[in-house]
Amino acid sequence: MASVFENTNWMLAPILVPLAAATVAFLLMGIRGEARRNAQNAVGLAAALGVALSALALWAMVSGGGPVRYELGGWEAPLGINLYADGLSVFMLITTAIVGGAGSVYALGYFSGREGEDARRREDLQDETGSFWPLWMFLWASMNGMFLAADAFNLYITLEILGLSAAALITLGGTRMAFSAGMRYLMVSLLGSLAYLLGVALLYGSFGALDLATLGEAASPIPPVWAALALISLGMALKTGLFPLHFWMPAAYTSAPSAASAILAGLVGKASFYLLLRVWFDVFGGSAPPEYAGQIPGVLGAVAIVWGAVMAMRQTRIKTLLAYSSVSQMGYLFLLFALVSGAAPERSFEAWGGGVYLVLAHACAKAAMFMAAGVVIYSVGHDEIPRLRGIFQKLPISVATFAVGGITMMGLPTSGGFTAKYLLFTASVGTGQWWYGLVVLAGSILAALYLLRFLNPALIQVPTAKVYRDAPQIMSGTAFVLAIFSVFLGLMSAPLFELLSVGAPFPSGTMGGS
Amino acid sequence: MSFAGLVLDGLLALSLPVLAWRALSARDLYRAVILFITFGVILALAWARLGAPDIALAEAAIGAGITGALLLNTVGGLSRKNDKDDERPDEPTDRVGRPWRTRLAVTVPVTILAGGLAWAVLSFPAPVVDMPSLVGEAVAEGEVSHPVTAVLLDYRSYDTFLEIGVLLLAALCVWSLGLSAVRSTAPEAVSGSPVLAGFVRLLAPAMVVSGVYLLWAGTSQPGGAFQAGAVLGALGVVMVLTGLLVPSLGRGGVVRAGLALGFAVFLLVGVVSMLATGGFLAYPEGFEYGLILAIEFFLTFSIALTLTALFTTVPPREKGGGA
Amino acid sequence: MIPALINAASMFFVVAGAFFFLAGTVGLLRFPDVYTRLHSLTKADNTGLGLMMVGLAIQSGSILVALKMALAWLFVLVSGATAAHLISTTALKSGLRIWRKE
Amino acid sequence: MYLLSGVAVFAVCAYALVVHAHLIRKVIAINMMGSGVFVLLTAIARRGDETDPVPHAMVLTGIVVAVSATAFALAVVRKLHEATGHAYLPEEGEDAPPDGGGG
Repeated sequence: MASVFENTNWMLAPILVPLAAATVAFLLMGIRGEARRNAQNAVGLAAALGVALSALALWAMVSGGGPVRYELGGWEAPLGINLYADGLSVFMLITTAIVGGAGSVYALGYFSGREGEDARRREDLQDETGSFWPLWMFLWASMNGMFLAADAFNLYITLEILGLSAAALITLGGTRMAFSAGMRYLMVSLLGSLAYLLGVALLYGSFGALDLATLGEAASPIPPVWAALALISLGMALKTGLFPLHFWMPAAYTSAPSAASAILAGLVGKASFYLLLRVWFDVFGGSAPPEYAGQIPGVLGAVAIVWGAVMAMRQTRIKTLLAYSSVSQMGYLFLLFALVSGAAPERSFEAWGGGVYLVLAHACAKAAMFMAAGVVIYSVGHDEIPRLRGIFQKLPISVATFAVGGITMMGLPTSGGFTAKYLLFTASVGTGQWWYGLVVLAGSILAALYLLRFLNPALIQVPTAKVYRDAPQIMSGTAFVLAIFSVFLGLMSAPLFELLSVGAPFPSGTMGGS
Repeated sequence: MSFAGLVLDGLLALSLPVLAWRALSARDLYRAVILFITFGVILALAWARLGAPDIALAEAAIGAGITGALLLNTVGGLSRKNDKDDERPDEPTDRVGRPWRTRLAVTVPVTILAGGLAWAVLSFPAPVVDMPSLVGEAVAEGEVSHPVTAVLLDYRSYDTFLEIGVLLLAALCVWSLGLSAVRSTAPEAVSGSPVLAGFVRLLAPAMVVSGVYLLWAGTSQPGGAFQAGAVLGALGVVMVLTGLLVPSLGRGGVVRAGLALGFAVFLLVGVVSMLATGGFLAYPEGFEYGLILAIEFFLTFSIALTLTALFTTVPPREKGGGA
Repeated sequence: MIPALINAASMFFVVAGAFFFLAGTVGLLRFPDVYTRLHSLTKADNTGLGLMMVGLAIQSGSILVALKMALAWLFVLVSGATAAHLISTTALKSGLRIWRKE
Repeated sequence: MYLLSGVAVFAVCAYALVVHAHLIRKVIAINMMGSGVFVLLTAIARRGDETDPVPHAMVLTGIVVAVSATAFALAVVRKLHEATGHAYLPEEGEDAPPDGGGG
């Protein structure tokens, strides 16, 4: 058994399996009706299973033998393209496997229910549901491809696949707002990728290579490298939605079909964040970013935490509330740039690990909450908070999903959010930057306040909201399981941090197994 | 020669940003698109000067040709709906003239950006990796003698594989918006003209011949699947415009399979080579040339079909978007 | 002797071609309406192109290259004629008046 | 020389991308911004004694990616135009900072 997992060809599976599934699902779009849906569902689930399996195989491989490199086409870097997997890559693969797997299961119920709903819209919905699977498979392949890529230009192509498929998933919403949100996201995404590509061109002009490891060795603090780092950071901050570049986010997450919203809010922004981590710490870790550079994303992140939370409090729809909550939570991720550039190297792994752990925790919790919001919209027909008083009586599981997911947003103990925010807090105190610690705490309190804005009316005794049809059990069930998972993530941190320490840019010290 | 060359290069290099500026500040959308196409043609010239005939070919056919046609088609589609109210296609005039504060707020960062970039590109160090000689050595040992084709389909074939994925994805994205009958927005005089039809009948075989030639020659000189696919795709677009080709680009299984064919073949070759040699897209010894040519053949077909399909598939106009 | 002759001939043709191009461009800029502009663009420029190609073909010294150039010129002629026809037809249909001396 | 030309095209189009509201102009601007990067890459390929084919391959790939993105963007523009009657994005007050795309 062990020898099967030692085959490095496993590295291609998380990319090729969804790509093959996308092709098959695309061909299946030609069939109409029930047969098409069943066949596409089967293909999608098989792919989800394949991705999960290969992520596990890579986990075993990486924790057994350290980081793995794969030469595509048999050509050595820098001439050829390499794939590279270390703890961080596999961690991200596991994140997409969990959230993407749950999203796929949720989509089964979501689309099967919607196709039956309205004869008038049936034709449109056929296109919508038929396109969902191939688009989602392309998106999944592109994220996995990013996590495994070791080549700067290859990353550009995966970024473009990511942007196109995500934009198309938003426009699947089919409303006026979905078209403008999709268009805005497409523009943002193209601009972000172009900034990235220009950065890559500058790096190629300086060093004549595209392989990330080669670039990392060659990098030195010269003007083109600074410009490249600035462009790449700007492009990725735009795609991740860092304040004040988050303007596309609320409309995009709100107007996509709920199955897609969960995936977009849970995963897509994290992919560009991953790229930022790679570039800052692995490629230029030794050379380029001066100490104070990390303060720029750090401060913007801190502003985002507060501003996003305040905006979330002012929303009257569940999905927009969740979207602004994402603006706030993404802000936490950017704190780590300020915290690792501090003078205390033993704190760096804490800060870095805390930020990365929040990626997984937030992905699970936020995806679960968007799924629950999808159940509410499905059952009630809208998600306007004032008209959802007492909805707990009708949809207890979904409201519970909300409350449980909220535990991670607030960072209460045993949740993954607690582990992550605790690490960020100790790192900020440990590096003498206590003000970041204050923002971490303030963000948690604000999160409690904006979540109560929905939970408070939802829990009152006298129901006023009317449910006009029942959502498939599988939808609310998947959301609830995912939310519960996020709450117990804090208890599972030991093996995950051990994984993260493989090939990490900072010494893990005692953190490796704590 | 070298002085004249320098003047020519200088003029080309200068005219590119000027044309870009003119295109983007043109009052009229049609004029903007025409200037965009001009920009593409000048760009193709610049690339020919920079010793990049492969790119010049692709730019002329795809960048200026097909992108230009797509833009014109869209502008035509937008203006036709509005011709009752306004001659110009849907220009939000009230928002083109922004207040000077906004302009300043944009100008300052862009100036900093431009200055920083200029400084950066002028201070490139000597490269650490000598990529040209790395490629040169590999090409000398391999069976494909044109370096660009060798890079695209051998050393960096994984990129090309994903790129064909992008094309397939684009078709999928456009289709996901909903479909309508194939319709050209070209004026009646164009679509119904017997002179044009005769011209295209004359043109078609010549373009097919040059497409096949580009494909076949690509292994040893400039050309290859992209250029061939672009030429054939452009032919497809012209034929659709003139009404000579009315592909039933509905949900037809054949077209669908054709679009996916290039990507699927590429994937299949990759997986089979993985089983045979243990590496994805690592072509087995001796099969290199044959496999690359086979992949290129299918890629050409799918690229041409996709480009035509991207042009002909227009979202439905009659029914609302379901808002 | 012969190379000098070839050079002189090719120079003559290229310069003559350039003259027609210049004339065509002046016409494009100075003529009053679409129809007359088309006239200068297609006739003068195609003649100029043809002359230039003759000059370059002499210079190239290869029958194959000369044939390719001739083919390219033929295509330009045919497409120029088609485009001019389309533009003028469209202009006529959309009601653009033909310019007359007042 | 072409290095600077590419940079200039990129900067000019970045400016236009932000200032113009009409989506077709934005699409054109993004396309030409891409061309600016491609010019830069080709100029980089030309620096040594030999021409470097790797940037050429990158640009070819980039051109195909650009036309794919353009086709989809234009299709969304038409869809948006059909749904709203105009082809520009609604301004969302504070949600649309004027220099949102300053680079």
